[in-house]
Amino acid sequence: MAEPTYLDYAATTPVDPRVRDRMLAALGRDSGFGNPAAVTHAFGRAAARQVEQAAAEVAALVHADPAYVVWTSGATESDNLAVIGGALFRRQRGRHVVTVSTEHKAVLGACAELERRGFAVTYLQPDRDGIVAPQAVAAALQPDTVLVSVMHANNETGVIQDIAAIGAICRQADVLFHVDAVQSAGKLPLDIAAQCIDLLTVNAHKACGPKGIGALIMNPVTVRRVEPLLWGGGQQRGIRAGTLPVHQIAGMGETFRLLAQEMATEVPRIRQLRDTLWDGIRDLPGVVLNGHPERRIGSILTVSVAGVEGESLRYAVNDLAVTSGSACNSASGEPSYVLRALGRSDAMAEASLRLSLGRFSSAADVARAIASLRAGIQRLQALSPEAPAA
Amino acid sequence: MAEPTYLDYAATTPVDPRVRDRMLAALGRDSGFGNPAAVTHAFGRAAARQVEQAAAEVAALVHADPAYVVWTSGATESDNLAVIGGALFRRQRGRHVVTVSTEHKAVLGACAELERRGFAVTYLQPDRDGIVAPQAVAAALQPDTVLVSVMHANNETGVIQDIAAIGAICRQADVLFHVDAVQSAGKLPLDIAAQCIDLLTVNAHKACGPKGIGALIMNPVTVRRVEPLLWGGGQQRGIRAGTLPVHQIAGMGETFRLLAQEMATEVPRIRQLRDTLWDGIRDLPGVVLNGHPERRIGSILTVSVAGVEGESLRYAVNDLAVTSGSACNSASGEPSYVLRALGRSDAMAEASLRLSLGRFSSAADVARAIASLRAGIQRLQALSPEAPAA
Amino acid sequence: MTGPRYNTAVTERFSRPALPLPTVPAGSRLISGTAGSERDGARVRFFALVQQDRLCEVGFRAWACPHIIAACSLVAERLQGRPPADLCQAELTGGLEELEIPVEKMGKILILQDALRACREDLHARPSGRASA
Amino acid sequence: MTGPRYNTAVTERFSRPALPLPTVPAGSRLISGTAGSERDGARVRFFALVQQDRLCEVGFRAWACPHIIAACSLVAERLQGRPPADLCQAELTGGLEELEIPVEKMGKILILQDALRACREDLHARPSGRASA
Ligand SMILES: Cc1ncc(COP(=O)(O)O)c(C=O)c1O
Ligand SMILES: Cc1ncc(COP(=O)(O)O)c(C=O)c1O
Repeated sequence: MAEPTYLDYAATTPVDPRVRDRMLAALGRDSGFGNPAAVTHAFGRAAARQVEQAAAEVAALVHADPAYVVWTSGATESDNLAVIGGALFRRQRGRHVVTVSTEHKAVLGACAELERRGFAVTYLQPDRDGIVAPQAVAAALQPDTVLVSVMHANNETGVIQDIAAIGAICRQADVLFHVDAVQSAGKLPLDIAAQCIDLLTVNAHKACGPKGIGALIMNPVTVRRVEPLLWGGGQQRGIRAGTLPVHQIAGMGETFRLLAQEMATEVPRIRQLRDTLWDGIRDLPGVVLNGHPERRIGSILTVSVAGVEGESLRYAVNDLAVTSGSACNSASGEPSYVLRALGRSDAMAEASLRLSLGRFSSAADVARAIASLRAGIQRLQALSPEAPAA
Repeated sequence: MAEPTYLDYAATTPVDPRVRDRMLAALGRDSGFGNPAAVTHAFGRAAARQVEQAAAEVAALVHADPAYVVWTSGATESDNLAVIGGALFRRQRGRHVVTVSTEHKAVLGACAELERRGFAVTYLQPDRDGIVAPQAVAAALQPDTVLVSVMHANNETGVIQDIAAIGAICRQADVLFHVDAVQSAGKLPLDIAAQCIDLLTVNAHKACGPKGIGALIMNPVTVRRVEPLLWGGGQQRGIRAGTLPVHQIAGMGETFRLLAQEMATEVPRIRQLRDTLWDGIRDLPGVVLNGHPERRIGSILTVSVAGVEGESLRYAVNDLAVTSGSACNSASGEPSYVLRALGRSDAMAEASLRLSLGRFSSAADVARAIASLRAGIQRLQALSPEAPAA
Repeated sequence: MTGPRYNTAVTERFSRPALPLPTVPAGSRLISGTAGSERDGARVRFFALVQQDRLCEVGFRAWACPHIIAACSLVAERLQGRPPADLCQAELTGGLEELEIPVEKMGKILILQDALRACREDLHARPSGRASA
Repeated sequence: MTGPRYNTAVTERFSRPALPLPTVPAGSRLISGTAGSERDGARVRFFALVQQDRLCEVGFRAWACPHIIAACSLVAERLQGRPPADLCQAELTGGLEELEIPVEKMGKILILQDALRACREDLHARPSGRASA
């Protein structure tokens, strides 16, 4: 079989060659390989400079202060550090946290850990389009609320929350506001000051950068510290111990530099491809879109197909590399809790495909995808016991 | 100034070109870049296979079961996961932990966190050579002890603890035994079954692999789970969430494969270089060795110099890239707590140099180091107010 | 860590398009039987043209995973030319080893059996005429 | 994140080898004064050959960081040829801007002043003869 067409950019992405080259510079035997903590010699200082440059590049995309970029092993760690570390840091003020039932498991898992540690958590339900009304957040705030965590764009549906409005509500109430912007970084405008974001989660591997590197970006006007999750050698002002992985950090810097540089052209190009894809299949009976019809990022298209069983649907289009639900869920084999929260039945959640595009997606990819989806869905629908022909 | 001679392998190492090449295979746009959790398509499965291969290679070096290699972001995380996660997992049995005052800050920091969470910690003091008697560990065990954490080889002095003896004592008492083997992996024999190790910390970047990747290896006969530190998408049986960084893992696999392959020749070669280095400076008055004269790994030589001020000592030999104390401490600027625990004065701890060698160290490096150390130390000693000439 | 894989027998049968409903010549009958539901994880319908007490042109419809679809296809093929009484023979739905159906899915084979039984009942319930869904 | 850096003035002075003790000709005196300790973070000793009420051949010994060593060197050089009374002039240990000593180390300059004062006292304490440590 030929290599499948890759339409799983929301799960992970190939590393851009320019990112790879910058990583290589920090991997060799020349001076770039040092330990940034070893400030007493040139190797360490050269490494520290690479880290500083990357912090500036990452901070620039979201209009943050490079000194408040905390490097982590990825968005899972950033989410945990923000939610657990942020809430614990303010535990003297209260023990209540607000989030949404369609957040990423990293946020939900961190919230569950907070519950085990004596916090109360309110899980807001989005509407059928996946949207959380800012007023719903306002209504959930209590005098002892210390943190609100709402993602920018959902990883399964691409649905966009009104971060700025929620941020303003949190700022007003002096509650820490954490935003998981993994899926939106480089795809939607982000400005931590203007959007009243206190803690921002980003990573590299959803944007053609390396896996295993992310950051928690703090807004120093409101929060300069969270309770650490990892203790050790005092790196990163004690907030996150561990030797800094310079090549990974350099790669993330380049990733964000490229995002900033190419956003204006790439975002509409990819949206156009995504819309072509949708136009190519939307007429098929039983095919429905998941999430708000407009308020979605331009790289994700998630559909459910009525009358078709999920496993067969996936297999019928296995010339496409896509995810049913989120990749993080495919290990569990359970129907997506995100689509369930949008009111889809188990069967419709199972018979869903997330088609996600990115930098190396082409019109040819989209054409192949349309052909495969049409053929597969039509064949399976003809096989349905409910098929009109039978 | 020419590039300094790199003698800081115990802080971090250049990545071996063979490791880099294996990482590159997982970074490109061909099939290696997938998300190993995306098992529904070929990209994900190819990535999962790379991870499996690396687990086998890492496990092989320490005679462990590849299924119980938990990937982490490095040894700091592994140490935290072992100490905090291991102790919390057994908290029903008791809340006492035993460790040693000369452990790495990642272990000591994790122990301090346990103390804040209601545990009691016994910090054993090593003798002046840096050795902890196994009987001292036995004596410290209490009925409610749940975990003992003792490192294999110390990162500042290279001093080797009798892991097998301590392991036997812990096994006998049914207490979890965690070993930080960051500095010894590939340098000393490790066998988790024979040495009665339950939890083993390793990483890649101290052994010519990439920074930002490590593992906590479990002995499934005694422990199949620890309490997670990071929550999320259920990866790694829920013990450690987060997308697996395939290129990093592949790099660590290759790193450990090379360690196993080259240990028999590399360890004696490096020890020989280290001994030549010591022979080249030991006759200088005031130069003393830190740590046990024999029970040290062959790659580290830590000396203190009487009558010479630390900052000037470092500057006098700044054509050598070395660490005073551990790199992790150099951010703090405080004299090494490890050398203090061995009975050195603040001034002697400050006037210490850790010279550490590795795969790309050569006889020429050692010759340069001897010349620089002799010249620098002699000049500064002549400048001493106590100098005999004055 | 590896998702559902299918052997070539499954792959090949899964890929076949649905057999169209046969036209019913004089002296023949189209019978059918359905079982299962989405909640059961599979819904299956068999149909067959009965001619001179033989099952000819046996077909199926299924909302099911590839393994169960392949099993339907195999069973339909085996029934071809057999007497309708065989619709209730367990051996039909036994002997599916060639499909390597994972154990956790074997329970769904009961749905196939139920659909076949319903087919048989259809023959007895209505002595002639077009099958009901 | 960047460790102690030294400018070229410091680097150059730090690298000079220790000046040997001068031989003492008839009619001359060698005076010296020491101050500070390891606990203070610096220990400094100045010495000078006094000839015809002039300081000639001023030298020092120091257990100290490169900045303080460079400061000793600069001060010793400035004292060359001056009257011994100048040993206690504050301007000597002022005007060290060219060395760019970090503020947190400026306290150690007091140790230099103490050593110079001790030197002066050595001159008055023992009207003639060899200096004491
Ligand atoms: C919205 C969101 N948050 C967090 C994560 C976790 O990111 P990482 O894979 O870097 O741990 C992901 C991806 O899996 C995601 O899509
Ligand atoms: C003994 C020991 N343990 C743990 C660590 C921490 O390792 P990492 O840099 O992978 O977090 C180090 C190195 O800094 C070490 O030498």
